Order: sequence, then structure tokens, then C-alpha cells
Amino acid sequence: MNYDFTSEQNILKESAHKLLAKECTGQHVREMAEDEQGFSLELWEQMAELGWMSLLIPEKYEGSGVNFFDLSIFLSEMGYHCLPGPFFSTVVSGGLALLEAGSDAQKGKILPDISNGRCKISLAWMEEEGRYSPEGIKLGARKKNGHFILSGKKLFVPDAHVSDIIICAARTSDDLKSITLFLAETKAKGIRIQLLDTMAGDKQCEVLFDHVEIPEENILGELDRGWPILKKVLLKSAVAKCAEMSGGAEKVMDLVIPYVKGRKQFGRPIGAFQSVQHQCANMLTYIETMKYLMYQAAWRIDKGFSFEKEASICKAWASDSYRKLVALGHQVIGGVGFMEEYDLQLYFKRAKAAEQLFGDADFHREWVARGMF
Amino acid sequence: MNYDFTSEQNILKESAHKLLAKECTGQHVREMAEDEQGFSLELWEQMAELGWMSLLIPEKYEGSGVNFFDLSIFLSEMGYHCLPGPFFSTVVSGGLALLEAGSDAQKGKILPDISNGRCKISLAWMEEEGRYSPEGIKLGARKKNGHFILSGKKLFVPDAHVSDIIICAARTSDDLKSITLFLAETKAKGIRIQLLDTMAGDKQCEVLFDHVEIPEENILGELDRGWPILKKVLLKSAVAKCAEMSGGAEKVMDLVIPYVKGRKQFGRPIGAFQSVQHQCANMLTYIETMKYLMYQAAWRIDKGFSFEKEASICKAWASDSYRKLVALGHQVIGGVGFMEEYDLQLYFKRAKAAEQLFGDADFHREWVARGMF
Amino acid sequence: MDFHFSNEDKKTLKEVRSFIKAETTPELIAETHKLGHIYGGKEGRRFIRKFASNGWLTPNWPEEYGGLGRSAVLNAAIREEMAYASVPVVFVAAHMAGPVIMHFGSDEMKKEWLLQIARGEIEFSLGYTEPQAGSDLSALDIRAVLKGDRFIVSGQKSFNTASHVADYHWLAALTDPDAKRYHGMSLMIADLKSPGIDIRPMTTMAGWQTNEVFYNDVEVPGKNLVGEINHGFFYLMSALDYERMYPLAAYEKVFDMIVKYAKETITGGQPVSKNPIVRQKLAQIKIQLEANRLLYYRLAHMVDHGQIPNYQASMQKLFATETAQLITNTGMEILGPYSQMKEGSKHAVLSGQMENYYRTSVVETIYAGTSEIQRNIIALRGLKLPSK
Amino acid sequence: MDFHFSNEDKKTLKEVRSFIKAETTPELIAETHKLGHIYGGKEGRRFIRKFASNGWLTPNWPEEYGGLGRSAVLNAAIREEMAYASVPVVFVAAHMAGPVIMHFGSDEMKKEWLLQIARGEIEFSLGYTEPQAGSDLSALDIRAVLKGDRFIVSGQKSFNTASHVADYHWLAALTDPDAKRYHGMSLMIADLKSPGIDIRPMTTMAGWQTNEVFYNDVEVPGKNLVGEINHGFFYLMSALDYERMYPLAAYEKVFDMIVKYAKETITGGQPVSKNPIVRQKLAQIKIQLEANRLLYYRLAHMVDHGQIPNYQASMQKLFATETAQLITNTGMEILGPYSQMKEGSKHAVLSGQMENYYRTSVVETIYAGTSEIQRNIIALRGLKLPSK
Repeated sequence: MNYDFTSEQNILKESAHKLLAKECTGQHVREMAEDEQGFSLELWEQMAELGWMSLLIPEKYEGSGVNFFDLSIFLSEMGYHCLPGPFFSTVVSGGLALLEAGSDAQKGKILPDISNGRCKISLAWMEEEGRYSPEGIKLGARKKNGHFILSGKKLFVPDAHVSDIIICAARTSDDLKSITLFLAETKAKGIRIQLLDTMAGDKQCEVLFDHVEIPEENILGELDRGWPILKKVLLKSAVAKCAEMSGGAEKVMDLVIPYVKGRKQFGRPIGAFQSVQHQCANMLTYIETMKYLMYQAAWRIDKGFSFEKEASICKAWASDSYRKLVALGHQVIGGVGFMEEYDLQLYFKRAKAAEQLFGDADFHREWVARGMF
Repeated sequence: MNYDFTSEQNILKESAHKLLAKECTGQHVREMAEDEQGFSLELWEQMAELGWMSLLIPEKYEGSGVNFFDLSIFLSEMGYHCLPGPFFSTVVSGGLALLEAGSDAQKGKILPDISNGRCKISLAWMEEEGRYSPEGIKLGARKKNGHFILSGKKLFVPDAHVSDIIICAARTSDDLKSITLFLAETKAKGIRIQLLDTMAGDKQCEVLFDHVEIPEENILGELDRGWPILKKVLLKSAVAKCAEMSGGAEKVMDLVIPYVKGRKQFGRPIGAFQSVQHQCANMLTYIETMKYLMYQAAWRIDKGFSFEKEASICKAWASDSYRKLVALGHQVIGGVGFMEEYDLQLYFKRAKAAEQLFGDADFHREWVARGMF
Repeated sequence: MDFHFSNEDKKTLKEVRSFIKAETTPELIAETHKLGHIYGGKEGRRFIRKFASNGWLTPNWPEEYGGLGRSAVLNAAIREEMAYASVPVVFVAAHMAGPVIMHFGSDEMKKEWLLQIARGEIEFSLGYTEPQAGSDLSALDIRAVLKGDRFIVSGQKSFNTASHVADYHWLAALTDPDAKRYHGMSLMIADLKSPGIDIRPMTTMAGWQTNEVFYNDVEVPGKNLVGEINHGFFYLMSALDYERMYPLAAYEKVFDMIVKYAKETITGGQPVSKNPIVRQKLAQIKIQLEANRLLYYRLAHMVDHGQIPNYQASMQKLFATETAQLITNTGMEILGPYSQMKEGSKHAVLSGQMENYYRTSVVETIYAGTSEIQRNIIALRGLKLPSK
Repeated sequence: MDFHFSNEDKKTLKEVRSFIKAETTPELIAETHKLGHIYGGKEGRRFIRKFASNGWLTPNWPEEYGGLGRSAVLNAAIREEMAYASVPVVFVAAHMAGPVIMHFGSDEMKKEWLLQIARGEIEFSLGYTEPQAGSDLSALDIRAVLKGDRFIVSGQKSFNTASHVADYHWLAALTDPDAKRYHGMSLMIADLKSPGIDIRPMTTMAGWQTNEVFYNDVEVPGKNLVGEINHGFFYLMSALDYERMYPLAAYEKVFDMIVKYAKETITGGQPVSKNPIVRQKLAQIKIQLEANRLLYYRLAHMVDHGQIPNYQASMQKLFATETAQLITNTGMEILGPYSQMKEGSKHAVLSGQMENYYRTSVVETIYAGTSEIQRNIIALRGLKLPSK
């Protein structure tokens, strides 16, 4: 057993931290929340050049070799700095879906472009019922002259408005579980994308498919067999989201702890009050448990071990813990932390958004229970 | 609105407190937990003489007039002192069932005997599934020659071993809700009572009905219409149990608060530590919310208002709060409170027993939800 | 004990409900929404004056000061009605400053201020907090020096909500900087339009504005001193006790909206309200709302029976605000991704109010005394635990 | 990072499991049950010696002292195996006193004690707590006066678990009563059969026995002093750090029993495990068990990498014991009225163990440092928050 990073991993972490501390300030995050595109193309290209997009991509597709654990280190740093933009949807959800189910041709065509930053992807699964189950997918794809015609509506699709490709989960038969994944180009005729206005200023979209024609070779994986792929991708994405969340939690600690050491009330630093101390102790406990659960799941994914149970455990715990940690942070910092100009609120909002993405705590507890019963 | 006791009620409370402080010491409670009968007949008769058994009974049946609120004051004191014995099963559950559904003849025969302490009653509803629903009642009663023959097994029947009458809920038709209540004399042929050994040393019994013959006039209420009666009795009993619980909670405070004021650690009273202060503040909040919710439900019962929602709210809250309050008490008192000779453990055990009686928090939350949806 | 409103109170409350329903015009709602407060604008002033003309702003004040001579219970109930109707309910003048003036002000001061307050003609904003003094209200820096018949005030306040819309500042200032803690502070009323006052907005994460208020040699008439000089801390603490109650009904309304949503929204072929886990969560909130209601009216009962609520007010504030946060977080959970949609966004439900309340609720356990301070008070005053 | 046991460790753990399965005879179980401890009786001593002869009591000790020279991870894992098998797992000699002797004892002391300990031939009981000293271990009253080559000890200990079955007392006593706090205490080993020692049982609410231990001019050989005189508090704190870990597997086993019960028990026509609320509760525990496992093995990882666990041990103890209480309370809820039936009662399920564990779990967040003390440590040492 070993709980330490390798020295290479420490260097990775530091370099990511350094770049983002410089380029992704609170100011930048606030601007991008208002910005329609929602990210800086310059920073995007810089990250691509540094190889950040290539971490999940095998060398034969111009990646740097599949390494989920190292990716999670990067994601932690992105969470720490609230990096806006389509990195997660492209590299994590999109990349994982392609790796999981893409044909050689599909991979050969798209993965190199992910790796060098030229292609952005979004995964579209949720619909009006807002659920994570095959039954919730109603958007239909019907075969016609060697093509599939997709009609329906996807909701809460991350960063679709800046993506080149949308991976769309569609119903291809009445059988409840018959879901197929399609690679749709966002410029295809019949696709309309509308940005939604969200609490955290992250970019979620409604994507309308109005008789969108998609060639059969754009099926990702096999016909009617999309759900198991999607489930796997969502679970791995959940672990990756936990990496972001644990990074965000670390930043909250870095805001809170110096503050309670410096801020004086009733003649002493508030950090000397036992109730503040105990709240901070609880925060540290949340963060360390989140972190190890996440790294364990990431490590299992890399090793090729079963990871489903660990992924659900980790997302359930992180969903609750991150929210509670931010709430404790607000409580000990008090009025200052309630100000828009103080960065804590960025994390408050993103903690809730992340909590709901890829299944919240109740959802993943139920999945843990399915493993038990 | 008025949150105060009347001066008469204050006197009632004090007199009950005084008697029980003298007669129902921790020593007595411990002895009765070991004792097979489980209560002192002498104290029982003293209570009867003082009119404690008569509080729910109309004057025409030799009672002192129906007054649930005043009864709840007495029950609080009994909870404060952990009074062992069949008062609750006789006066509360038994008495309420008779009042709710008894014929004039039944009331005239039994209520005066309850009032003067000559009759003890137990209500038997639970069976192997341990649930509070008509479906859980399997014990069958089949009609034969103007009698009903009862066969089956009741579990967790409080104080059946010392009761004269058991009010037994039996299934009288295959229809799921067709339950009938029967008045069974414990000395009847075919009834076998076996004492169970419980954590709190309260007396719960298995009661076997082996072809017990019960005359038709011993039906309480109407044939097949027993469930609504039982439900009402269980709900009122739940409120009465909350009265006991809030009294127990007050005693826990009376153990804890002086202790934390006196006990010194690290050079000062432990009550001066903020974490202890906050735990005690939470305890006080639990106790005051429990108390008002309970008194409100009792007041509504007396006024003849609907009380079902308030009863479930009160039992759900008290079930959680009393347990949490005792746990906080243990936490601040520490090692001493873990000793058998210290009275706190009496309340720890009884809090859990009371939590489960007449429906626990999850159960009553579901009932509250039924009122909402 | 008795847990009912009197018939007379019930009748008044019915009138209040009808009034609010009839008088909350779209114009009023738009203005209130823009300002974040019901006063400060034309529509709001009209509404409040009309409302107050019934005596409803101060029903428990004596008639000579513009009240109805009715009970604190009625006052508490009216405040709940207003909160449920989303009429922002913090009236500093009527519910915090007024009672202090009534208890400690000179006859002249009472005459000057109370009727105006009761009629809803003027509003105050609280001027307690300063940058260095959060929970520690004894740590003030702002100075008021008596020169002749006026005070000259200099210094800075922060987190002073509503100073940009109120008429007067209910100001705590140091009048004897050499005195021991708690003994050199005075309370006074400053006109927010006075020369030398500079109000700078601070935006909160809930979107509404609070303020920094800068005093640069501002003149405050000596007669605006409340009670005696250097007794301010005592008055301030008393103000906290007299009418400290936290109407939770604004969040209760959110809860009712969530319940309705759960009933009407179908997921997986059945209403969300059939989900046993959702049922448990919503029932738990219902239970806490009921417990809070009892803690809330206890405060009014005490006032009506000549007692001064003390730790009981802390307990209610603590309980109510933790329940408020439970409501908003549970709502976010039940609405799922829809909860994140802001007002005006496509696919927003409950008019996009869920995420708004979720953000707003953050501050409830902080302002007007943090939960930690409330627990301290319950322990020290309610249980008489030693302070050291 | 790496979250797996090595193949070598896996092999050893398999052997340990087989051994425990084979050697826990009904006689041993009966004896353990009666004494509340696995040592003290004939069967227990036989079992422990045989177990220890494999080096499993001290696998991470050097071979010269009877260990296997293996990892702390293996040690931690073996302790979990023992806990899961309900072999009471608190070995004061092997896991608390031994490491202190190894770090601070003289060569003579090491020779005299370590091999005996590693072989399971002797057991110690902790002699820290006194009536007036609960969480405050610096507040001792018991005195040890050096006279020639021996200490004369007088005073009283309380809550000294296992003193009635152990051989020696790992005694903290005042050797310089005039010294400042923390600087006048020494650690020494006292033979519990010494004349002048009187052990009086105290019964806990969990049914098991702890003890008051009275010293009346008891002679303790000077060579039994651990390390230097008056350095006891430092050693004691170090002992807390070195091998402080809380094996939770005894409660994990209870959890597994509850899960099995939920699967096999039919209510309302379906297994209890189909109830969504039950599922949420049990899944939550599963999650916390997993988080605890990671906190637990982190401690071993640190030792194996030359670090001394500090606040990390507090965090694991805190997390584990709160999880233990969650498990027992949830079990009581799920078993319902059956949970209250005691061992031997008709209708008892899970051998009546549920209520037993429920009572037992009360003390977990209190002994060996209360949760409050653990949170203090996490804040002060883990986060370097100011102490005043």
C-alpha cells in the first residue's frame, strides 16, 4: 500500500497549479460565467500544447497513454481553480465514450483532434425527466435509407454550444434498454442549441434534434447496446468529477484556514474557538476521505479492476461532503464569505452543480445498495 | 395562545414528582428490571388511591373526567423517574381503547376497575412481522356457536404477564383491513404468556392464543371495524409515549447540566468548553421542541380537534430527538455515564424502547407524508 | 396551555391576507424585486403606509403611538403572513428600533419618532456591524464626539443592509473610547441623507445589495441619542431580546412550492411525491416547521405575559435558520438539474426561485447572530453554564 | 498510490483467517464471553500463545524481539481480521506498551519484556485514567516515590479496563508532584499481583467489567521505570501516536449481519432490503466503512514510510467510532422490536447481539480520547489552528 504521489505526479500537480493560478483567477472565472462562450480559447490552446488533453488517449492516437490517475490530478487542480470550459465534456466524458466504444476508424479520426485541442465534444444523455436511466431517454432514432433520423430534445448538455461533436444517446427500439449512441456533428442540419442560464454560470444547453440525419457509421459501439457503454462512461466521469470536487474542496480550505487564523473576534483569532476548530476538523475529515476514495477509484480504473462500486461510493460521499464542507466554510467565515467578491461563493455554486452531475448522493447510494442486494 | 401550565397543573406535576422521587428511585427501577412482575404493587395502589388511574375516565365510570393533557403531565413525571409497571398499557392504551370503542356495558364493567387500580390491561397488536399495519395482523378469529375462536401469536405485548385483560387485535376476514378487537381475559383457557428478555428490562411478552374461546359480546367496537379504532388508540398512545419521553429527557438534562458545571478538566469546568456548551444547547433545543409538540398534540386531543398529523409529527420528532439527546448526554459526561451504576444508562435504554413503540421516526414521517400527498 | 389564535386575531389575520393579496400589484412586485426591499421606492412606500394605516405594522404598540394595543402574538402572526406573501419582512424601525425607543427613549424622542414609525412613514437601517466587528459587537471603531448640541461622527460600517433604501441609520457608535468594553457605546439615529455620509454598495452572493457606510465628520443632533450616553450596548442587547423573532414563512412558502412540484412532476411514470426517500425528506421538514412554529409563538406568548424572551429567541432563530437551509437544499435535491436554472432561463421551474433561495439561505445562519453565538447564548443564559 | 495488499501479505492474511476459524473452539468462545476478554483464562492464553507463535501479534517488530520484520500494513490487517472474528483485539502489551518500550526503553528493559510480549505470554492493562482525570491525562494524583531501587506507589486509578485479567499494569504515576503539568509524570510497569494492589470491579452499561485499581504502598522495582523519570507524559503521548489505530471490523461484522438480516427477512411480502429507505441507510454505512478503511491503512502506510501518524490517527478514530454508532443504531432501527431482545431471549435475532453492540458502542466515542479531543487534535495539529 502506498498513499503518496510519485515525484513525477507531484511535478505534474505543481505545474498545473502554477499555470492555472496565473491564468484562471477568480476574476477570469467570474468573466467566463458571464461570457457566452464560457472559456478562453487561448488558455485552451495552451493546455493542449502542454498535453493536458492527451492524458486518456493511447499513443497510437497521438495521446500520451491512458492514465486516469494522472488525469485526476489535473482535474483536481482544475477544480481548485474552477476552470471554466469544455475540458471535462471533451476529454473526460467525450474521450471516455470514444475509448470505450469507438471503432478504429472513429478513434483514428477524433482522438488525435481531442489530443491536440482541435476538437470539442459533448455527451448528451439527459432529457426532460432529468434521470440517469435508460428509461429516461425518449429521443428517438429511426432508420431510413441507411441513415438514422434523430428527433427529440436533450437537456442540460454541458458545453454543447462550443462543441464540434455531440455524442447523443437515443432510443432505437421500444425495448426499455435499447439505447444507441450516435456521433452527431453540431453543424449538422436540424440541430439547434440553446444556452441555459445556470446558478454556477457553467454552460448547460438544450439541444434540439429536428430530423437530424446521421449515417450508420456514426454509431458509437453497437446498435441498441449503448446503455452499458453510457453507464460505464457516466461512472468514470463521476470519479473524474470527484477529482474536480476534491480540488475545489482544497481551495475552500485554503480560503478558510488562513482566514480563521487571522480574523480576530472577542480578543482572539476565531480559529482559537473550539466550535470553529471542530468545524474545521470536520472539513479536513471530509476532504481527506473524499480524496482517498477518489484516488482509490481512479487507481482501480487504471489497473483494470472492477471500479463500479468504488465509483458510486466515491461520488455519493463527495456529493454530500463537498457541499457540507463549503457550508462549514461559509459558517466559520461569516459575512465576508457571503460577498460576491469573495471567492467562496464560486465553490458554493459549483459544489451544488457537481453534486448533481453524474448522479447525486441518493442516486449513488441506491447503486451501492444494488451491489449489496 | 398560552404556553404556561395552570397553577393546578403545576401542583399536579409537583405532587407526582414528589411521590415518584421518593418511591421510584434508580435503585427501584433497577430492581424492577430484574423482577419478574416488574413493578411494585404497593406503589401501584398508592397511585390508584391518588387518582392517577382515573384521569382519562369519565365521572360516570368513577373517573375524574377525561383530561389527556393532565395525564401527559403525569406521564412526563413517570418518564422522568422511569416508572416501571403496567400503568401505560392499562390506563393509556387499554383505557383509550375502551373509551374509544367500548359499549356502555363494557365501559361500566371495566373502567371503574381501571380507575381504582383493580384491573390491568394490555393491548396486543403486534405479530411476527413487527409492523404497524392491518396486513401485519394474522392471528385469526373464527366464529363458532356464537363464540369466536382465536388462534395465533402476539409478540412484544407490554405487561401481558400481569394483566387481567388483553385487548387482542385479530383478523376476522380475509379482507386485508378486516380486523376486530376482542377483550380476552388472561385467565381464559388457551392463553399462554411468556416473558421476553429485553434491553431495557421492560416487560414485553409473547402471548399465544391456542383456540381461545371469546364470547361475541367481548368484541370491542364492531366486527371487522377494529383497525380504525386501533389506529386512533395507537396514535394517542404515541402522544402519551412522547410525554414519557420528554420527561425522561428532562431527567437526562438534570443529570448532565449539574455534572458539566461541577466536573473540572484542564483547569476549568467542562461546561465552560464551547463544544460542551453547544452540545448542551442542542440538548435543550431537543427537549423544548419535543415538549411543545407533545403538549400541542395532547391539547388538541382534549379539544376534540384533529390530532393525527400532530401526533405523528410529535412521535417522529421525539423518537429522533430523545435518542440524540441521550447520546449527547453520554458524550459530554464521558466515562462515568457509561457505568451501570450511573442512572444515565436507564434513559439510554428506555429512549430506544420508546423510540420503537407505537411507530418510530421513519414510520411516522411516512404518515406525515400521507397527510401531505 | 392553548395553541390557538383568538377569534379576534383570526379575523385580523384574514383581513391582512386579503389586503396583501389585493395590494401586491405587479408594479409593487417589480419595484420590490429591483430594490430588494419593499421600501425605498414609490410603490413600496404607498403599500407600507396603507398597510400601516391599519395598525398592522405595530399591532402590539399602544394606541397613542399608532398601535392597536393588541397582542405580540398578533404581531408575530402578521409578520408570518407578510413573510409568506414574500413581502420582505425586516422592518428595522417598527420591529427593532421602535421597541427600544419605547422602552428607553425620552418622551420627546417617543413623540418625535414612534408615530412616524407606526404609520410606516420612515424606515431605519441597522448600523451595528463594522469590518472588524462581526459577531463581536463590542469591537466598534466608529466614533461620535459630542460638540455642543450635536455629535460629530466619523468612521465606517459594513454589511449594513438596506442603508441605500432606508431613511435613517440606527447607529451604534463609540462615545467613550477609553471606557471598558461594552461601556463606551451609544445608540443614535442618523439621517442617511446627512452631508458626509457615503453609502457604497456591496453585492452579496444572493444578488442583493448590502452596504458600506462611511461617516466623515457627520453631524447628528444630540436629541437623536437614544436613552443615555454610553448605555448603547445594553440597549442593543435589549433590542435583540425584545422583538427578536425569525419569521420563517418565506421559506415555508418555498417548501409549499416544492411539495406542489413533487406532487405534479412525473418521473419514471409516477409523481416524485411517491418516492419514499422524497417523502421522508419532505415530512422531516414539515415536522421541523411545526416545531419552529411552536418556538416562534412562544416568544410572543412570553412578551404578552410580561416576560422578556432571552435564550428562547436564540433557540428559535437557530432552529428556524437551520430549517431554512434544510428546505432549500432539499428543494435543490428534489428539483435536480432543474433547480440550477435561473429566473428567466428556459426550463426554469418554480420561476427559477429555487437556486435563488438556495443562495440566499447561506446567510441565514450567519447574520443577526451566527448559529455559534446562538448556541453560546442558549448554553450560558438558558442553562447557566459557566463562561470560564 | 497503491491500495492493494502485497501477495505476501494476502497469503499471511489467509493463514490468519484459517487459523482463527480453526482455533476458536466453543470452549474459547465461552471463556472469552465470560471474561469479556480473550486473555486471562486458560483457553485464551493457549490461543494467544499459539497465535503469537506465528509472529502475528507483532508482525512489524524486528525478528530479534519476536516479530516478523514485516509491515505495519500487515499488522493493521491482522488486527482487522481478529476484530472481524470477534477476537477482542485490544492488546495493550503488543500494540501500545511494546512500541514505547522499543522506542524508549533501555536495552535491559527491551530484553526483559519484548519477547514475552511478542510471544503472547503476558498482557498489560492500561493504567492511565483516574477519577478526576478523564480527558485530561495530565491531572494525575497517584504518586510513586523512589526509595532506593524501588518505587512506592499509592493512589487510585479508575476505568482501568482489563486490569482484572491482565498480568501487568502499564502505569502512569506522578514522580514529581511539584513539577509543572506534563513534567512530573513517569511510566512504569507494575505487577498486578503485587501486595497492596486492590482491584475492584466496576460494571459498565455494556455489561462488561472495568476496574478501579487501588495502590496502597505498592512496591514497583526501579528497573520497571520506562525510559527516563518524569518523561512519562511524553511517552504516553507518543504511545498514542505510534500505534493508535481503531480496527472497526468488529462493527463491520455486525453490519454484515444486519445486511444478511435485511436480505432474509420478509416484511409486507418483500425482503426488508427492498425498502428504499433501508437501502439508503445501509449503503451510507457501506460508504463510510470504505472511507474508514482508507483512513485506517493510511496510518500503517505512514509508519511503513517512516512517518509518525499524528492528527491522522485522531481522524481515523473519530471517523471509525462515529461509524460504529451509526451501524448499531441503524441495526436497531432495521431489526425493530426484535433488536431489543437480549441474548437467550425467545425471539432474539442475530443471537441477541444487536442490543449488546448498541450498548457497547456508546463508549467508543468516549474512551481512548473523546471525539471532542480528537477534533481538537485535528484542528491544532492537523490544521495548526491557534490554541488561544
